[in-house]
Amino acid sequence: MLLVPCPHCGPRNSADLTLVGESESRPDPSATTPVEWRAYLYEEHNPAGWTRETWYCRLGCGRFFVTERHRGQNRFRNPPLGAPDESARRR
Amino acid sequence: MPISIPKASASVSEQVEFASPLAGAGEASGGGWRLSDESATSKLLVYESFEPDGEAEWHLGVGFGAATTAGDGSLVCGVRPGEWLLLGGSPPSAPDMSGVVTVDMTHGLGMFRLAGPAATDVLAAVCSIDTTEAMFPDGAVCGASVARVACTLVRNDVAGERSYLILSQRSSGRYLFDAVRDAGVR
Amino acid sequence: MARRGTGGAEVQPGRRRRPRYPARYSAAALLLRGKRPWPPIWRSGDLRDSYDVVIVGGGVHGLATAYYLASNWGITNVAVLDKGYLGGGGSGRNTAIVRSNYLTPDGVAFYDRSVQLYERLAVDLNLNVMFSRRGHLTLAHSDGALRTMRWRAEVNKHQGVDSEVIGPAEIKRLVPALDVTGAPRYPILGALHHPPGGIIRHDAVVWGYARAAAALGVEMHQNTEVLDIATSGGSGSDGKGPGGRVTGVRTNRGDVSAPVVVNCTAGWASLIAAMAGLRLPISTHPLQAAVTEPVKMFLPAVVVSGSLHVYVSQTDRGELVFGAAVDPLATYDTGGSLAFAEELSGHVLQLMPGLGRMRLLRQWSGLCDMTPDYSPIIGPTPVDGFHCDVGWGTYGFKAAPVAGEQLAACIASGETPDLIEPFTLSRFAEGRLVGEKGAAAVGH
Amino acid sequence: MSPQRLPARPGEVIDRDRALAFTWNGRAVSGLAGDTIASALAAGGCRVFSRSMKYHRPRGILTADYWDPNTLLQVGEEPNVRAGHRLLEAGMAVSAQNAWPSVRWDAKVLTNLGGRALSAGFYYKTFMRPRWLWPAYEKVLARFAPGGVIDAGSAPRRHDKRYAHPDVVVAGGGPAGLAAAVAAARAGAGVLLVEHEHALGGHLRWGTKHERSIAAALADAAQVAGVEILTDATVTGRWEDNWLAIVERGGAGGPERLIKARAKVLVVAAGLIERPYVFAGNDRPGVMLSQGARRLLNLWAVRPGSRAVVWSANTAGDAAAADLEAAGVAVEHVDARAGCTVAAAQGRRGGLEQVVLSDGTRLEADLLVTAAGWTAPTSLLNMAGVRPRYDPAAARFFPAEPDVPEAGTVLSTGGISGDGSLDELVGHGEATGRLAAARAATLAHRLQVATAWAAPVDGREPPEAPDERTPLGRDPHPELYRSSTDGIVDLSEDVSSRDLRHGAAEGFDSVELVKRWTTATMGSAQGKLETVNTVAVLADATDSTISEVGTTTWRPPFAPVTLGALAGRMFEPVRISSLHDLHVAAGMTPIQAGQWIRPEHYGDPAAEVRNVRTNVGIIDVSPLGKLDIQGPDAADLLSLLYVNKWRRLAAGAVRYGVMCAEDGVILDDGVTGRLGEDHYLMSTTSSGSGAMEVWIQNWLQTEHPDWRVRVTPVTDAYTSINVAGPRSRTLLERLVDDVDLGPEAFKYMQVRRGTVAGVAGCVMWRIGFTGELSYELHVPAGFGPHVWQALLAAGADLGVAPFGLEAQRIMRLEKGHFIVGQDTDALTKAPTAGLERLIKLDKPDFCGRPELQWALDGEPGAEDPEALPRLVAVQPTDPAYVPPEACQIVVAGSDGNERIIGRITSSRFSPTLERSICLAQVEAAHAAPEGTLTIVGTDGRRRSALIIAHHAHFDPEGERLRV
Repeated sequence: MLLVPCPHCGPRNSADLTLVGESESRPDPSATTPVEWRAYLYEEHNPAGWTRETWYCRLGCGRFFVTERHRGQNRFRNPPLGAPDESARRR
Repeated sequence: MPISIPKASASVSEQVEFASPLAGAGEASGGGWRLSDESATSKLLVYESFEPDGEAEWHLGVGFGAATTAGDGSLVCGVRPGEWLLLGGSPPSAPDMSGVVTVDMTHGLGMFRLAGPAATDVLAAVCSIDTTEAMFPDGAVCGASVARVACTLVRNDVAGERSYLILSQRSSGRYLFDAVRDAGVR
Repeated sequence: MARRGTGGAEVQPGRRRRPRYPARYSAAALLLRGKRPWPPIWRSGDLRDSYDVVIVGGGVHGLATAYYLASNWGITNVAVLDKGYLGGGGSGRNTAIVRSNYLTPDGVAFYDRSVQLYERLAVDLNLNVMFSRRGHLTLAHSDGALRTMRWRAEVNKHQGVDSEVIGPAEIKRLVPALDVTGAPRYPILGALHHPPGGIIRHDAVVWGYARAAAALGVEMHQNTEVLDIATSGGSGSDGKGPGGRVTGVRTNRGDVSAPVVVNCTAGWASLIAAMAGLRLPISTHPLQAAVTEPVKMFLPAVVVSGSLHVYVSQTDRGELVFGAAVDPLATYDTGGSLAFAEELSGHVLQLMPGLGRMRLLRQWSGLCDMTPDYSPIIGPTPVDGFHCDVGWGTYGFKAAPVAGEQLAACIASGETPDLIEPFTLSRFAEGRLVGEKGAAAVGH
Repeated sequence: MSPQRLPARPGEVIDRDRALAFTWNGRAVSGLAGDTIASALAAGGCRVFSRSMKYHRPRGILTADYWDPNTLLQVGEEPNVRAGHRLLEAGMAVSAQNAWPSVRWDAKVLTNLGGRALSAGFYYKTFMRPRWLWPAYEKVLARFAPGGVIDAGSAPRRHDKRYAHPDVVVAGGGPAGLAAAVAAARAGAGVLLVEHEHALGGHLRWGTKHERSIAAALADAAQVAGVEILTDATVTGRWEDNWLAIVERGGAGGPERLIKARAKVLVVAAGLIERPYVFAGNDRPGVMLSQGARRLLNLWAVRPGSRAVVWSANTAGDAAAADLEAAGVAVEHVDARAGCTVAAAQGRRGGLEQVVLSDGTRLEADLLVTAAGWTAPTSLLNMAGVRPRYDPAAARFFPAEPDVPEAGTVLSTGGISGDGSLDELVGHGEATGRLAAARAATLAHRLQVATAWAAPVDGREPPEAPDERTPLGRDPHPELYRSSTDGIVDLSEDVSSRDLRHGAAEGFDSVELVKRWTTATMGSAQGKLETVNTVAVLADATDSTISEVGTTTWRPPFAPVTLGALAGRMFEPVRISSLHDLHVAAGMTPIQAGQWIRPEHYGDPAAEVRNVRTNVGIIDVSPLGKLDIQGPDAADLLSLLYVNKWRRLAAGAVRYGVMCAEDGVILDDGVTGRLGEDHYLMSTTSSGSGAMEVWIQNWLQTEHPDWRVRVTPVTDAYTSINVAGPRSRTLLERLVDDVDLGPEAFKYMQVRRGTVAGVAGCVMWRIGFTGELSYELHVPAGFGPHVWQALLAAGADLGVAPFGLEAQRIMRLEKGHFIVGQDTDALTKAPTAGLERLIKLDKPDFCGRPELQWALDGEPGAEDPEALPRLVAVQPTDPAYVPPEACQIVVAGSDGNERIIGRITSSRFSPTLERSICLAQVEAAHAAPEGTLTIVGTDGRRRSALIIAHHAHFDPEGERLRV
């Protein structure tokens, strides 16, 4: 069970969160084309390397956040138990 | 300072009997643990002000992940970033803050207390949160799955005794109470 | 006539070529041979610098495509490249269930063709793939599920595929171990019964296609990793991407030129496509499976529960083989999880409460390339000469024969056959997705 | 009675005063407390415990422990019990598994005569023709399935589960593991020590007096240091961030329990597993590994034979020879280090009578003990990403350097790491324990700092602890895998070295391929005994080295786990409304709708419909999703979510809306009411409520974090009661004082707040899913039962009665309201459901806008709109025929074949109209009103049906709603 670095809760079991998907910017809905819009809807980068993802802390703080994960090795850029970052503490 | 949560609250009508989601379950106990229904406690959800200056936090005294007892006796729990649940107190005491959104959750949440020296062991059968002293001290608040129900878990020791408040959506309350009680029976 | 995509090779459709094996298998041959070993089922040689067709991925799809290119179309100057060993990906990690009880008429027709090919595959390939047509039950635990089962049954029947919704009593008769009392949290209200469904020896299918393709002249190259795909004229700054044309591949064993390159990978489809400058609508997720210790036969059919995300069958070795839904966490990591084994066991015991004393012996994962509409991507792409046979999610194994057969036809003829027309890549840009989600999501 | 039981021996673990009676294949036998099933049987003289999987050859004790492939037995209802490990209990019914009619006389041994045609993979090469005969062959093959018997009807047992958060978990309670646990605990760490066997001490337990005393001292120290000790338990798996599965077997055959532990540091001290040697006859009963012989002798005082050949390549083998000799067994000690190997074990009827050495010497013996070397069970390390690397000088695999970032949290000690004297092993263990404790302290600090609710942290992070361990050495060991002869490599799968060599010759020349071809390593021990020999034989066959061939992937679990333990207590949450007990008392027939348990009906749904249409009914609709939306930007949010417009919704009004996903597919629908200036109450479908909460939060948090709006799920805060029927107003007027319910004061599609039956703070909206005058009351849930009972009491003279979900479904179908997910599916875009007029494209943005614009305006090159489906109301020509939902609708094609053009999505018999009614999705080209459709029944019969003009079968103008 992967530990996910929730920026609000701290490290949490991945079962407590939902991976929403790759972080994509949404085309302007009033000016987009079918090709552009459907690329936004369906296409994925899906790399076996680093990718920016949106996560939802479903059972914890209820917050959506963006983080980077290596999909080949299944680890985070800011590993939850890596070097400490005092600024992450929100109390 | 341990608190006891008064059951009366303004949103609970005096003429009409309040039906607890745990009605029929009520109380239970086993070796070193007790469960008691506290669903009738008033529960007020308070959001931080739309002006992002941390004013609500300043007024309420705690941030996300912690609980403290307010002057009126209510337990102020930082349940999410920018969201507090005020348990008890009479009347539900939104601090004097205009422009903050509040929602009365008294009826929407079931709440019971798991107390006793074995309470932590019972919880470990149904919840993956690390409840060792350093990681979940008295006054700690977190969201967690308890027996696969999304809950808010508050460490709220009474007179020095280990004690947890477990809050869930009302409709799951009876299932959850039974599941935790069963976990205590080995 | 020289057809598009074959590099000018002479194509003769219609006449099937039979593989000439160094040694045919049969019971008599087995006894005659006694203790002497058999000749190799395929040979490895040097990688040449040019082929008519290069197939990336030596799994069951790549090998089937190679076999049908050679046997149905006479295209034998074909190399199948695999970065590991043949059948080491999804082909060897799936739960080997074969069925055709899909939801859409297109899906049913497609998978039905596959079941037909599977039924005679042992004879066609002269290797026993041990297709066990034992029947396939998809359980319904709710009104909504029962409605979907009926939908599938009615479409199946219309297409001539044997499927019927049956009630608890009939379910109990077919599989006595199931709890049909209605007491569990997920009561068994009915099931879609699909008698032609069953299980097969997945490795044998891989080896059978490899042996037959090799006997027709196709080359298999293991430990040969494709590092890049050479293209020209594409819209991207590097000459890749839509509008371009494929010219070959670069591998860890050298460059190979080829007018046709086929992406037959599972788990790495996005990465191979990216080498040609294409982005696919694919997200890669692990799918886990597990096997128990053997016990004497007691489970005569394949049992599936979509709501409980579990499918189970008992092999002829007595083991229960379990599979689940894909892991919601997209990753290329195949380490698996404990949660899978916990959920799976819980759900199996909901269905068959008496199995608590059976032991899980081994669990493993494979990679599944999930598309938004739970349907594959087959056929040509915006890069000329670059074909795809990818996006097989959790249903690739059962489709390998038909996908290989139809893709071979597509490559050789330059025209997209009707059976795969609904599944081309262009459907996404055109907004015409396939409606299989309901049947394929966990419908093993 | 126990011919092979020796007089009392020091260190034995049996209680000679407690005899335990049990049965073996139906025959009464006995053993002693402390015996395993296998040791008790061996003491009684049993030599054949099982028959092999394919050839049904007799098999006896090999390792006398958990991994023994030959002693898997049926014990009562439990199959595949490890008799070498499971402690004997009185009354056990033990039987052999893979034998018929008996383990001594097995008829299937005939497969052995058919003999060598049954080489690995033989079944792939035969039975192809004739095709029709294959199913018969298949049935015969299935009879040969190995293993025990499971009784699917046996009663489930309760398996507890728990979570744990130890600082250090030590897997393995031998000398190094014990020393590590003690040192870590003394350094202040919370330590969980997990030992696979029934007692601590590892191989010291069957060692010398000195070794046993060290074991006892270490075990005592562990107790004193406060180590939590689990015996007969195994760390079966390790996943990311040291998420561990630990299974407690609890000694007897009791329910296993699973512990899910998040350890900060894992110390792997699993010891070494002795490796069998491959030679002709190596699977005969009487051929035993040195550890097996010593365990039998020293733990259970069982004489494994009377005349032994001990072939030894190491000190463990030498010790076995010495132990046997001391116990009075005649021993011929053959030193493998001198170059002599075993070529064959021979005897009649599968037994052992003679050992043939490589120099041609023949030795009479009924026991052959081999000590050919060791396998390091590195599987937990492999699961952490550590690769095994072969060392030819030591003749075994060792963990290579860690190559994953988190590997500093997984350490190894003991035999896996290297060799040494007992002092050296203990010293290495202690240093490992200290290192583990130090690293755990660092991680504990980081965890506490990072976790929002943890206690404030004192001081700075402890400095990084250096690894100051002196690496263990590696004793030289001869590489002994296979003799000059062929033997069985995988005893549980009956795979011989010849099978492997032939497999390699046939092209299965990598370890993964040959494993799949032969099934070597796939049996009960999952390669712990077999893998390295498989690799060695393959290396030999392919002219490569063991390093080049490499090893197969170790997969979890390390030891098999029962499904019961993995499942644990199955938590399946259900949800009930505050009225649940009242429904039960009223005799509801329940139905599960997602997690909710709801009343489907109270006896007669048709009568419930008629009562609503004529009098008044009440239904509990509490599961309806409800969201409290507050803030100045609330209207912007509604405009974004719904396809229709919201900015001009007046306070006090409610409106129906449809939400679409970004691909234009219908996601959810419901009504939303404006309670105040910046305050709305939104309703969603019951099934969609959870997803909608997340959907809305996603939009707010990721796309519009600047919007001033708060969305709070309040589904459970209200008991929702729909009061429906022509007499509903009359009924409510009796219970509501503070709201004017008059038709002009409180119109259709309006909302009011007021007091119902004395309960303040109720929200009432006047809407009509059933098609009748109706009021939906949202009552503070704690007062729900009071209001429900008040309604029933106040309306008794009006004929008020509760109605259930089924009646509601009938009435909504009479009114032609679609249900998202039933009448629509994963491809249904809004226009299909006839919602064109609802979609407001003049809004610059809302979810799914581009797709809906293209769907409405047409997209160049898009599909023929006539082929898209439309939702239509359908009435079968035969009013008594109710087509089952999901029946297909067909037309005859030009080629004479029928083509599917749609399906029935909902169907019921309408008690109001006294005829069958349906909704259907049909291709637009065939969806014109008054058109005739052909429905194919589940019985295959074709029946005609008429498309009607309006979705509503009943009161299409909605006159009953607006009274």
